[in-house]
Amino acid sequence: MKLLYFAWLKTKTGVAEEEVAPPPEVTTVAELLTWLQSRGPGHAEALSDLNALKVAVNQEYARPEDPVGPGDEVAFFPPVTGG
Amino acid sequence: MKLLYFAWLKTKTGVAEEEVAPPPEVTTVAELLTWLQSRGPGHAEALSDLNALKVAVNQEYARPEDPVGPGDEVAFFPPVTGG
Amino acid sequence: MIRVQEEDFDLGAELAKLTAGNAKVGGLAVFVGLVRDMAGAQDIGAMTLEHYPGMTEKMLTRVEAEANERWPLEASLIIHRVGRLEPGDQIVLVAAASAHREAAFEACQFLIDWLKTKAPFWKLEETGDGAKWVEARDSDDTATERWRAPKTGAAE
Amino acid sequence: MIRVQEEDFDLGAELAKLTAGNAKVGGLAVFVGLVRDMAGAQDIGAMTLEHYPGMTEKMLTRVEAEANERWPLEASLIIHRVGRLEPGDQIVLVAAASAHREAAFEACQFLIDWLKTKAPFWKLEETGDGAKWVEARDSDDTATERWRAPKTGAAE
Repeated sequence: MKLLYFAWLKTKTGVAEEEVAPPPEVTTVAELLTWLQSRGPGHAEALSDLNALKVAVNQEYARPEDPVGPGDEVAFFPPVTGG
Repeated sequence: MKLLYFAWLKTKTGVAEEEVAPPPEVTTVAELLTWLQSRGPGHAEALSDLNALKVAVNQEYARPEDPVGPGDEVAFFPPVTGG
Repeated sequence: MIRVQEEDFDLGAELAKLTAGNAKVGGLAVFVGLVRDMAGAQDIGAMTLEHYPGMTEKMLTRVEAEANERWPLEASLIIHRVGRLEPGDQIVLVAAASAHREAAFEACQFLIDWLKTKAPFWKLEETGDGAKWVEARDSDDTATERWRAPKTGAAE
Repeated sequence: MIRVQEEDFDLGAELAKLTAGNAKVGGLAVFVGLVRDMAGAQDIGAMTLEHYPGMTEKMLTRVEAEANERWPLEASLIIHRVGRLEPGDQIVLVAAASAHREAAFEACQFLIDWLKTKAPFWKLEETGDGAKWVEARDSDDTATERWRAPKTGAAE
């Protein structure tokens, strides 16, 4: 599974992109977030405030209950501020 | 008093501009319109449909009850269609 | 700034001038009206725009001032052409620049709605059946109604 | 058409291309977003726009298609810049051309409202205190809410 971090999520986690292999019981966005928070203090802090966090699975906005699987590209970013 | 006619009011009256001296009892836009309708069939036809007619006195939109006097510039035109 | 002119205008140059050197502008909203080759069901070849010289400039100046009172604008511009125009030609340019996009959009729409119903311009279309004065659209009056405020003189 | 690019764009040339040769266009509504030198209370020197390559283009393409479904547009254009920008620089161009001005204005506002809340761009401002990620404005979400229709996928 390919993970991407943008804006201050990249700063806080310290990575822009990483390949991960979560255990098979991780099947939703919410479960992935919980699992990622255990990967270190940077990830824990970056991913703790779910209100300030947007998730995209395969470049589509996703909700906590949406499924994620091994081949997916999952991105984490704050509310957008372009335009 | 200087009168101006625009768009199809100019075509119907046959004049773009004329100087007139209405009798002293003509003191409002409504009275001026009634008096002008007696000046000929072109004027009568052009000025008969008050719903399709806009009037400006000294380059300000005017209502039937608004005053007009000898030194005024009075314009007659249809609803505007610019822009 | 307002201008009534026969000549065409350079859209890019006008907009560049409008915001040049003013980094307080966060948003620029623009409307350009063009001559369509279809008016209602009939093809038209060209049109002639007549106006009321003097009153036009007076009213455009006033409505621009009104827009600047209602919204915090950094710049505004109205250019309206008169005379003979062909399909595809630019007729009118309305632009409003502000710190935020909401003010820019609202002011731009206010200006064009107002101009369509109050500024003394008339279109004479050349159709297959000869020249015909364009009739006013009710929807334009409706568009202007929503801007009416008790205080405004320009909307009367 | 949509474009995401580092280079600046020539506003006049882009708009001229958009309506060139199409005399069905009666109205062109345009919004240009520019870098302001004030963000909140602090002066900023410049900003860097980050985005999510791939998702950005996908979402812009989709929202442009959605605007063309909702309104009878003759042409539409979204250009969004990324990378480092200075005060006064153009950030974004959104334009919609239609037979009538109402459709052009509504589509233009729909596109920019949507883009401000859904397109994956983030602004990093250089302030006196160092670089700072811009926080999202609630008013942008509110602006997008009014376009929400049950059928739309792009607005989700």
